[in-house]
Amino acid sequence: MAKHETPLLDQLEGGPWPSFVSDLKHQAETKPEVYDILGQLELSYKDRITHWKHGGIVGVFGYGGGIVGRYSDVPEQFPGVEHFHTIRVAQPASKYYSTENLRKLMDLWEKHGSGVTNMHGSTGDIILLGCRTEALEPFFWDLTHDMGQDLGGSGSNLRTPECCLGQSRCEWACYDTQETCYHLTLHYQDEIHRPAFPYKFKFKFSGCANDCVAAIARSDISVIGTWRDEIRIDQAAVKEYVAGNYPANGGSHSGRDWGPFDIQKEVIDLCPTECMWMEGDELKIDDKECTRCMHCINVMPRALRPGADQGASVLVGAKAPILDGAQMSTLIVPFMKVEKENEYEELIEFIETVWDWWMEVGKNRERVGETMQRIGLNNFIKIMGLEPIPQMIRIPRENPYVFWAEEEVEGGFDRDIDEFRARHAA
Amino acid sequence: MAKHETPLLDQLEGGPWPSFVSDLKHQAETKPEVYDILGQLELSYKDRITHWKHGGIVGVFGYGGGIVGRYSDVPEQFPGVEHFHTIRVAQPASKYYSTENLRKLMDLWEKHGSGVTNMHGSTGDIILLGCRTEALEPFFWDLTHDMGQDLGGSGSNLRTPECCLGQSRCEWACYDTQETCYHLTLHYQDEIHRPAFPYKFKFKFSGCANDCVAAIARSDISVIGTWRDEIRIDQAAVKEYVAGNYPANGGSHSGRDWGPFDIQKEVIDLCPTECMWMEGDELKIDDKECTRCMHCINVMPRALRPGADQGASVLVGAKAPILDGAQMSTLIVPFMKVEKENEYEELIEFIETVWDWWMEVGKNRERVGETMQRIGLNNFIKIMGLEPIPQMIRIPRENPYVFWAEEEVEGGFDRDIDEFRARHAA
Amino acid sequence: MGYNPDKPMEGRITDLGPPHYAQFFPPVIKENKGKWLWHEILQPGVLMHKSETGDEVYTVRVGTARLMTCQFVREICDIADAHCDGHLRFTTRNNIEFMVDAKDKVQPLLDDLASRGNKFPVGGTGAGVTNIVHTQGWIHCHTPATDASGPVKVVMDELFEYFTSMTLPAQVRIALACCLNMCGAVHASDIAILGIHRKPPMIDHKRITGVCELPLAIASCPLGAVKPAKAMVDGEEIKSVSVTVERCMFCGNCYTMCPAMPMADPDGDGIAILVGGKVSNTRSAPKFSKLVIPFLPNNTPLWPETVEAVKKILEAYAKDAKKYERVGEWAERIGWERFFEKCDIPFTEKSIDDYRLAYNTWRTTTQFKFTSHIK
Amino acid sequence: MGYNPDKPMEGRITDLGPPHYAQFFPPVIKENKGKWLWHEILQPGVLMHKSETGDEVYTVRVGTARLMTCQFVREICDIADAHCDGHLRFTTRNNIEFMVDAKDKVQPLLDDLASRGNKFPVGGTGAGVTNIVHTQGWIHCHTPATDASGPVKVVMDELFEYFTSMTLPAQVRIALACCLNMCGAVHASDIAILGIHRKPPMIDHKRITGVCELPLAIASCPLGAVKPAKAMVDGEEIKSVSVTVERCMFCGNCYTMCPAMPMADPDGDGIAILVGGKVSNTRSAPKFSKLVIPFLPNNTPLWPETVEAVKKILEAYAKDAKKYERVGEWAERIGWERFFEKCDIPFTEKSIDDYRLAYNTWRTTTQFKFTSHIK
Ligand code: SRM
Ligand code: SRM
Ligand code: SRM
Ligand code: SRM
Ligand code: SF4
Ligand code: SF4
Ligand code: SF4
Ligand code: SF4
Ligand code: SF4
Ligand code: SF4
Ligand code: SF4
Ligand code: SF4
Repeated sequence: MAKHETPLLDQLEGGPWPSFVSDLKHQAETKPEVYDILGQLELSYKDRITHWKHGGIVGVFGYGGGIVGRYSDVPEQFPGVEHFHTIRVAQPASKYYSTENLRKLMDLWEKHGSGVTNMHGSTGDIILLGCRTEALEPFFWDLTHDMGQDLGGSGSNLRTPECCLGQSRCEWACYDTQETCYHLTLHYQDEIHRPAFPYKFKFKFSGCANDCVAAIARSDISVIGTWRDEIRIDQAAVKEYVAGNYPANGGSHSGRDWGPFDIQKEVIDLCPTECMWMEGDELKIDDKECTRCMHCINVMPRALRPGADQGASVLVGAKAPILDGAQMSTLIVPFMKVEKENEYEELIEFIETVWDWWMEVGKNRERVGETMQRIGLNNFIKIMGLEPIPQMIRIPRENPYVFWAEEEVEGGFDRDIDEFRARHAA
Repeated sequence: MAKHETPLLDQLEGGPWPSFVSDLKHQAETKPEVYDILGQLELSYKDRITHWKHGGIVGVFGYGGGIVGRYSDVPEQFPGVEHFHTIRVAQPASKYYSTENLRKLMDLWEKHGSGVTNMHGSTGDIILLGCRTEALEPFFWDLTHDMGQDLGGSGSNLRTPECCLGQSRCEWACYDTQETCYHLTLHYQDEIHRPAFPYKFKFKFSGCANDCVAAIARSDISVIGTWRDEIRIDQAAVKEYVAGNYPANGGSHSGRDWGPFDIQKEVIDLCPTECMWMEGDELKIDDKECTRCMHCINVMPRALRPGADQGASVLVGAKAPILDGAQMSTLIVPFMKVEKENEYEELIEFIETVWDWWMEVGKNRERVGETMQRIGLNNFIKIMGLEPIPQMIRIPRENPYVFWAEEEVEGGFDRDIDEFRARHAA
Repeated sequence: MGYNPDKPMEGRITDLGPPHYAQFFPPVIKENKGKWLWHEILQPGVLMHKSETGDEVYTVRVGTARLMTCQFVREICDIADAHCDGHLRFTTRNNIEFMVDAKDKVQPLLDDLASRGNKFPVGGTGAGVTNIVHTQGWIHCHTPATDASGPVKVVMDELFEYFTSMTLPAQVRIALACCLNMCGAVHASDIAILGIHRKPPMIDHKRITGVCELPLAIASCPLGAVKPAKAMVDGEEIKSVSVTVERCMFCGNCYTMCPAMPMADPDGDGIAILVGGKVSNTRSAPKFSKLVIPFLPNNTPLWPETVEAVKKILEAYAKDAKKYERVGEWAERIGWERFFEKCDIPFTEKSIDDYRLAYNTWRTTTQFKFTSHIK
Repeated sequence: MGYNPDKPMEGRITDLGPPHYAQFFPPVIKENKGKWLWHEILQPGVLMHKSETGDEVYTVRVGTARLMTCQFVREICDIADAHCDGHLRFTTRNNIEFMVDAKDKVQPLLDDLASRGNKFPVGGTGAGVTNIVHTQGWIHCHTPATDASGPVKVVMDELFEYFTSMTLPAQVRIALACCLNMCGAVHASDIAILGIHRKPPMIDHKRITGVCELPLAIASCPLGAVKPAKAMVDGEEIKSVSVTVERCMFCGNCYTMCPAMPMADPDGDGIAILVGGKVSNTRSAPKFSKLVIPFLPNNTPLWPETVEAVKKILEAYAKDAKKYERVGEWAERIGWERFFEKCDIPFTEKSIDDYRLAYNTWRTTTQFKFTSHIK
């Protein structure tokens, strides 16, 4: 495979941001098929259109996911990308690596594939871009045997779970997002690799309401850390903030002169529940009104910490817009202990209750959020065996269209029209 | 007609609130058929159910509305209410009366009807409750000939318009609600009396955003006063408020000790746009950020007044929940001059554009708000011949599902699949 | 003279419209229209408006039952004649307003009103409870699920002190509608009392052919619960309809369209309580009322459960809300989970929306308060 | 050894899952997991976390193109080997994090990074712009309406100063998705760049029989625009589908389900800009992004219109918003009419929702601002 002229792509080599074009060119020097990647992409830039064919069903034996088939629609021009399947390799929780591991993986990928990756895919996998069909099994063999690693998900199955870095390097994580993510990923290997669902299903785990893995926006089950006791206050540190000795928001705003720190304006007035106030130079919080939004803690990390009785909220149903419009996850369990001690029993039970039902009633290509919408939140709550509580809703219903079951209504639904007419002439 | 025992209703004669039961009993002394009203109502209290039959088509010649037919389903027991039609008499704008007029109307009603009324119906009419079919025409004759008055609306037509008292006794009215209401009511007599619409249609006129006639919640076209220049401030009066010399909110809160008036807390902090502040003892308003919500003016009526360049916002589509759920009216024309000088030309043109379209495409029993929902706000705006402006929406669309017309897209929609395939192998 | 049934069209007058409002203005109103500068509520039920001409008008607001007889209206006229030069008005919430043009005319008017027993309560202004906007109920309508005048009377009896005082955080607008048609502004009230049915329609096969157009009856149901069906009447098969009861949400539209589908029932019918609506654009945008108590029985004649529920909500609000805060603004500030707790209302699934735009009501944030609902 | 195609099932290993994360932790992370007390951003791209053990970890965050080669990953490894004992991580937004356990190790690391040209920009922390979360585009996917890596490169080139500084009112999250499938969190981003199609699918009658299940293709359309139809192929009538183009909203789901319905087009495709979404529950609830610019052309290779639009919005926001206020919080505070004005974006009907829950987006209050939109 030879070099192609890439006058359009070449224009993406300047500028301060890292250039994928330069990187690809560099790789092409030792991996000439990458010239064809550049060539086909240049053609797309010229034609302003993709040059990949629709789909293509490929995979490795015994797996229903993990590989996304892809073929060029101009293979004669660019034989190096005729087959260009992606392989999704399950990433380690929160994406820490040893260079040893990474180098090995890269060696493997240069051997079997194009040498081009995404670190990482939007779901969190290591994405290896561009593999020929015949190289899939050999790659998989080496991946499992030589590295002890495995594919991630694709198709109508559980997708590779993802988490924020949590307790590993963040002071706010209210449960161990990594261990939870890892445990459930292993626990559900079968669900990840063998599609048995109506459509895709995603888990994401964030340690607190800042939600650094965007769980609430893009996972069918979103587990987000919170606490149920009081925010831990270090009043001495509060004073340091007030005195301007500690930078607000951990220094996040230090690039601009926003004036001296004003605890009233920057913390108390921005608390959404108005549950904070100063008493002299002490900061007071009416914790029972706090909704644990994290704002005050974010702004004064050295003075405030989440409470010590920690756990997570479990929300269900986020998804992108296809088809009925995007959804954020809905709060279903306000507080759940998420603990390795009992092997995440409560969470697992919750997940499986969702699945058992969704696998039965979910339509083809219907995300669980859409199924929830179709059957209604009330029915979903019943199916989950939960009590309806106001925490599940933002506001009570604004219409009067309540369904009543026959057994709730004195005397039931059956009435005799003749008896009625005897009392009410028509 | 004889007196009935009314042990249940009798219990509604005590208590400090005026008793309709006592009133009816009193009237019954001179109008014995009222005993049958009491009797049938007592039966309803016993049976816990209405004793009126469904509907009944009655009316006066040439009118398609103004009378609601009603028959008892227990006429043998209560012959006095066998026929019990209501007559809706159009009320004078904002319901001022001379006692002369009222006495005359009462005489007429005692003569032809039951002697029982609602002052007023929810739409605003004078409701005369309970008339026999054969008395309808004689009553109507006398109403028109002796009193020069007329029926209001019912059925699928324009309903009797209604307005707040506006300039007659309120300092905040931004246009003459009464004259507008009166003028349009006369202008549209035909539409009020002869149903030609898909369903009912209501106008209501409020002089300002306080909306004392609840126009935004219950009229298909809601005309609500506003201004486009600056709030008029009397700084001397501001000082009086701050000094506690004038009662806040016109004395509305004087029954409880809320502490001394705090302009910051009670006015500035409650301004939804945060566009007010104090400069020394002067109150400043950044009027271009003001959304004319009325709060500050309500709280300091002696210091603040609406601007002088006045007019109204026109909103469309409010309705009760049947069928698709309740709607509030939607802002369509943010600012319109509403003036007698040009005989409300602009407003009338607006109204008729709505009607022309709705009469054509509205389904049977579809309120205009529902038709708007069915065809979409964009189409409605086009039909109205208006430019889309952000004031019509609360937020821009959250989904990506935009319709594009063929002529908007370079090259149109027609494409040749074979040409496409020549460039993109399948 | 008068109507001649033999010549109904002779001498007929139509389309006169309402009388011109200005002829009924008290002189002080006529002269000062458009010139008012400011107002003050001097005491509950008594307003003073000041004109730029220096004139003042004193308004005394009086509650009524709305359902009133000719005799009663004449008594009102007597009062207006005695004190107000024969003028008066009604408000948009069915109160009467007596206006006088000088302060010293106020007390005699108040004294006169007070002398007439419970007929003419003065109040309904400012941060209090004004008259309950309501509908027909069993006094006139064919679709009610409760009475109107009766529940209004018992609720106002109980809340009377709030009508005659101004001690609440803000105005509280209560409305009642006797069925889901919601004649009034129940859907946008601080506290709404709503008559609801809970039994699906019966079908009067004997009469349906004569009184209904079947396609209209079928089309009337927003949930498609009304289906074409055959029925036997007097041994003959006729075309009729059936109702899939599990799909029925008791809206009553089928009965509106078809008299052969009655719904009302002594046990099925009752009252739901909705709260937190508002109409004004003041501070916050208008809001719909929200359903918080799905059902209370029609315990005639005193509806004790309804009275208690309304009072409980009102008093929880009175105790907790900030000055100027309407019921809905308060509930939003404290959060609805806290609202249920503070008002001591059990939360039920019935408050969870499952209609058309339901997704918008789900809680799609981790922000919530720990209330007693979380076990 | 290695895979033996003749005995594919022999020695097969499956369901290993990912490696355990802890084996990859740098020692300071391993020892202090769960013990962190607080953090501080020392300079753009450099974080310090303090543990209750007294330990500190210094993190240097580096932007990447995400699309990266094996060679590039090896270069990253070289850096990690030189400075970080062979450890590193990637963030949830495709940045690299190099961690060291002492302050004096930071500067050598920064110097090394700086020495490598534009490959390793340090930044992406605090109140700035971090990496753009994005998708495949023309590099790999079959449904894109624009490229991903190219637009991201040109936008980040232009916004580079905001990546390397912390001068904004709050963090600004930009995302790009190349089609309506929105792989990523475009629907909840401060600024979203979204590839959109604007031409209805073509129908490849010649191939449809072989590659599509017609009922699935028909069912795929949320608006029922795909209908069964007959077509002539080589003189023979076959079963196929047709598309009612006026009903098509270009969602692309039919193409996803049926390869014989391609949509992409050089002129039809382009970019829409959405703004004001957020994910965090901080202060306000998560918000969806809102469509404010319906279409910008795919002017390769530099997408100047897109770059300009994003920059204009960002700078209007930077100038006007309050400290801590996210883009969406700012727009809501000033009002969307003012947003369009301040960002100098022409308002079009395309920003007016007409999908399923559209009524919730209408303005049902009299509260509005007078902007230039009102003539
Ligand atoms: C008399 C009155 C109630 C009252 O006690 O004051 C009333 C009474 C009836 N209304 Fe109403 N409506 C009355 C004001 C309203 C209002 C309030 C308003 O106009 O401001 C509304 C809510 C606003 C609105 O229009 O949406 C209202 C919304 C309805 C509806 C639901 C309409 C909807 O689109 O959701 C119906 C159902 C119907 O039309 O089939 C309805 C139907 C009815 C019917 C005709 C019953 C029916 O199903 O056919 C009632 C006749 C009662 C009777 O026996 O006299 N009535 N109705 C009000 C008219 C008096 C007057 O002219 O002044
Ligand atoms: C007389 C009446 C108009 C009429 O044409 O009849 C009227 C008259 C006044 N209203 Fe009203 N409002 C009247 C119904 C309404 C309604 C409609 C309704 O309740 O159905 C509303 C909307 C209610 C809602 O939002 O749900 C209404 C919302 C207001 C507000 C907004 C208050 C708020 O903070 O939301 C004000 C301003 C205020 O009170 O500070 C207001 C203020 C006023 C003022 C002060 C206006 C003025 O300067 O004269 C009048 C005396 C207020 C008082 O009584 O405390 N008026 N006012 C109505 C009296 C009804 C009654 O008998 O009680
Ligand atoms: C490293 C990373 C987690 C990971 O597992 O990889 C992370 C790390 C931190 N986040 Fe985050 N966040 C990370 C993605 C996110 C995301 C997800 C996203 O952007 O897709 C969000 C939600 C974004 C949104 O709301 O749209 C997110 C919303 C926050 C917030 C909430 C800010 C707000 O006011 O809305 C905070 C609190 C703060 O910054 O004050 C926060 C705070 C933090 C802190 C300060 C936590 C800590 O104590 O260490 C970390 C450093 C912040 C910084 O860089 O300024 N992090 N953070 C992610 C870095 C992404 C990157 O490379 O730029
Ligand atoms: C590779 C990746 C984009 C990337 O560049 O990172 C991707 C690529 C594709 N996504 Fe995705 N999605 C990817 C993460 C996402 C995410 C983000 C996430 O998981 O957090 C979403 C939004 C969240 C969600 O699931 O709702 C997402 C929402 C979609 C959708 C719309 C789903 C919906 O319910 O609305 C589709 C359409 C479909 O499934 O037919 C889709 C479909 C696709 C397909 C399979 C195209 C198709 O129509 O069949 C793409 C294959 C591209 C290719 O050639 O490799 N992808 N997709 C991401 C997976 C990498 C990984 O495993 O780490
Ligand atoms: S979500 Fe919370 S716990 Fe997780 S990294 Fe972000 S701030 Fe830390
Ligand atoms: S976490 Fe949020 S709600 Fe709780 S006190 Fe802090 S700012 Fe207020
Ligand atoms: S709506 Fe405004 S103008 Fe009309 S009475 Fe009420 S406060 Fe006065
Ligand atoms: S009218 Fe409302 S928005 Fe305008 S300044 Fe007064 S309080 Fe603020
Ligand atoms: S609310 Fe219902 S029952 Fe009551 S008057 Fe209106 S239509 Fe009749
Ligand atoms: S009451 Fe309403 S939902 Fe029930 S059958 Fe009748 S129309 Fe349908
Ligand atoms: S957003 Fe669309 S085009 Fe881009 S990778 Fe995802 S599915 Fe493919
Ligand atoms: S693109 Fe979407 S709306 Fe258009 S025909 Fe295909 S499925 Fe239907």
